[in-house]
Amino acid sequence: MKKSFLNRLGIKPNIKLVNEKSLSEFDDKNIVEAIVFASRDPVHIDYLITKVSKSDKSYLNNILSLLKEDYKTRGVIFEYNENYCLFKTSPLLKAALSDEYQETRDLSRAAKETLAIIAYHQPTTRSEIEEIRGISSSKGSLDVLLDYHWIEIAGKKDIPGRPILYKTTKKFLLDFNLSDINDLPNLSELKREGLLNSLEGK
Amino acid sequence: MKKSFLNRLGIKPNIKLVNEKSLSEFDDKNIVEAIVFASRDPVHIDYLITKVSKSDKSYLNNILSLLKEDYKTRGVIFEYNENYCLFKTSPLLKAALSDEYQETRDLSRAAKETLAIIAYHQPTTRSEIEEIRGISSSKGSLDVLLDYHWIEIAGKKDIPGRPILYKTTKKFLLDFNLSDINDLPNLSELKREGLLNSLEGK
Amino acid sequence: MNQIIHSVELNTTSNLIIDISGFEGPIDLLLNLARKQKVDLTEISVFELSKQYIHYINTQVELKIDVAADYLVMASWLTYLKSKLLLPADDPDIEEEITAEEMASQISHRMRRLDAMKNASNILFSRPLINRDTYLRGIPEEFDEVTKLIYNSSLYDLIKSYIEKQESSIPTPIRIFRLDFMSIDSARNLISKIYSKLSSWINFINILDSDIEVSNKKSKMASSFSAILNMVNEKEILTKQDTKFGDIYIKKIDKD
Repeated sequence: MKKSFLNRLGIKPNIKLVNEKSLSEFDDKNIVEAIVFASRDPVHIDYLITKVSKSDKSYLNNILSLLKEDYKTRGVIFEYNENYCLFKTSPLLKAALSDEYQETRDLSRAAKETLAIIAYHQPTTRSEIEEIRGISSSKGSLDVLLDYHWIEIAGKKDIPGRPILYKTTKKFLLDFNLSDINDLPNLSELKREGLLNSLEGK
Repeated sequence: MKKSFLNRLGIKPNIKLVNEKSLSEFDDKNIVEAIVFASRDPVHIDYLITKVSKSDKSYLNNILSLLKEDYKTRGVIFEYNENYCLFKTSPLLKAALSDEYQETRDLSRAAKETLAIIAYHQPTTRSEIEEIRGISSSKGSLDVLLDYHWIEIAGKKDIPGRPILYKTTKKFLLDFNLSDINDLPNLSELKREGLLNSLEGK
Repeated sequence: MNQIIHSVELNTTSNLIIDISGFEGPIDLLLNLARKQKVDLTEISVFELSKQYIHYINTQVELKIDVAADYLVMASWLTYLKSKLLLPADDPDIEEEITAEEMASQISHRMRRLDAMKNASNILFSRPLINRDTYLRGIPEEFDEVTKLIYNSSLYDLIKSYIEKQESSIPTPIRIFRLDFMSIDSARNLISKIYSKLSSWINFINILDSDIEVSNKKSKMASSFSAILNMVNEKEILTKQDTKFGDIYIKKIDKD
């Protein structure tokens, strides 16, 4: 196998002894690489010593450090200590390797109403939203909308109890294709467009 | 089963994959390397495209060929076809690794021939196999091949007696390094010579 | 003849060998015989081959009966073929099922087909095989998975839900207001707080201002007055009123 490698690499076998040594090291490095790759567990150094051409710890250590160097800037890194060695994916790629999934959902009715009320009445407080919705629990919806960065806290209202004020965000404008909050159509405009007919007569 | 695992195999779970795109070709190569290296099963090209900075097949192919080149003379090699890519140990190191990892026992000649007959004639029945082999007992070989997950049952043939049909598996393609069943050696030549037709009807 | 047979490489390692001679069925045997005759199977002499086959079967005295059937069927079929090939062309008046040439080409086709599959099998198994010649990653790794929720409500949905809310005549929610009155207990607490200041006569009206939580003055006055009467009864407080409907003064009773 060594001969065929030589030929394929175009190296003339008749060179110095140093190259002869580096050739076997090259083979041993490949063997160590393959064994560590295919092994179902981290591979013990003692085992690798039995697999290389010289049963010598410092010889093996040299191979291990060469391998570590080879994989230094790759997507996979080679690690070893006094006992074991293994391959693992580079920690630098952790974020890039994780998979992101997108799940599309409809906003709940409560959240939709809450968001609409904030959009039209901003800045507004939770109790004002509850008064319009006629329901005394809007906390869940507010949390969802805050999480999603469609609304944000806009200070506190200057009345006794100083309740939190909410307003819509830039992300809200962006996601709903509005250049400005004043672009939000009002009721009469919508009716003029012939929209919301299903609501007539209510 | 994890969604990302399915995706890597090229199976799309019913949730959208929206991976953040990476920065450059260098990063992309590292990312592809890490993903394929981390996986025991071949990784589907469609999944890798979601991970690189350009959703472009020829861009990815370029990365794949760079990786193949990088690993050309190493102990571990990189292989890819139109659908999948994977890392595996270099077949040149067979001797150094076989004593520790060999799982594939030597099959009988009968089993090997039976596998070839199924591969080239699939889906096919036991009696068709026996007809080609000219011998009336192939049961043992089928059991061995089913155990190896190289063949599987592919329903029943729509003729009297409804005999079981056999075909080769994905594992067969993987283990024999075939990109798909049309990649079988000499397939078109054998077809042209009429050697893949059953004698029935002659 | 025997020389030919003995030169055939025998396979005794496989457990699926049917015959002691190492052939896997009649066509396998024919193939082996044919290889001694000619390299190209398309140019094989079926007649010569049949002769050899029948001769070989006749020499196999130890042929096991359970495995013999396939070989014997082939032998009789080849005997029939041989005799047909020997005889001159049949009387065209007699309708033959199959001609000798067709039979010969059929057996040659079957041999070629098995030969092709044997070759294919050799080629397949000479490829680098996973877990025999080459190995896959031993320790696969898993990556993180993040699921991002996307809410896909449109502006129209939003406005519609708002207007539905505005238009529909939802009854205003019932609000329970805090009742604006002072209980006798709280009036008494109030007086107890200022009790130490009552060492001289103080106008009853003045103590009412010390509570700001309740704005209902009538309630305050009534409850405080009742509390004072209780305290008078308990000999804690003295009261006096100089004229009818005049101011009421209160003072604590010194207990020593």
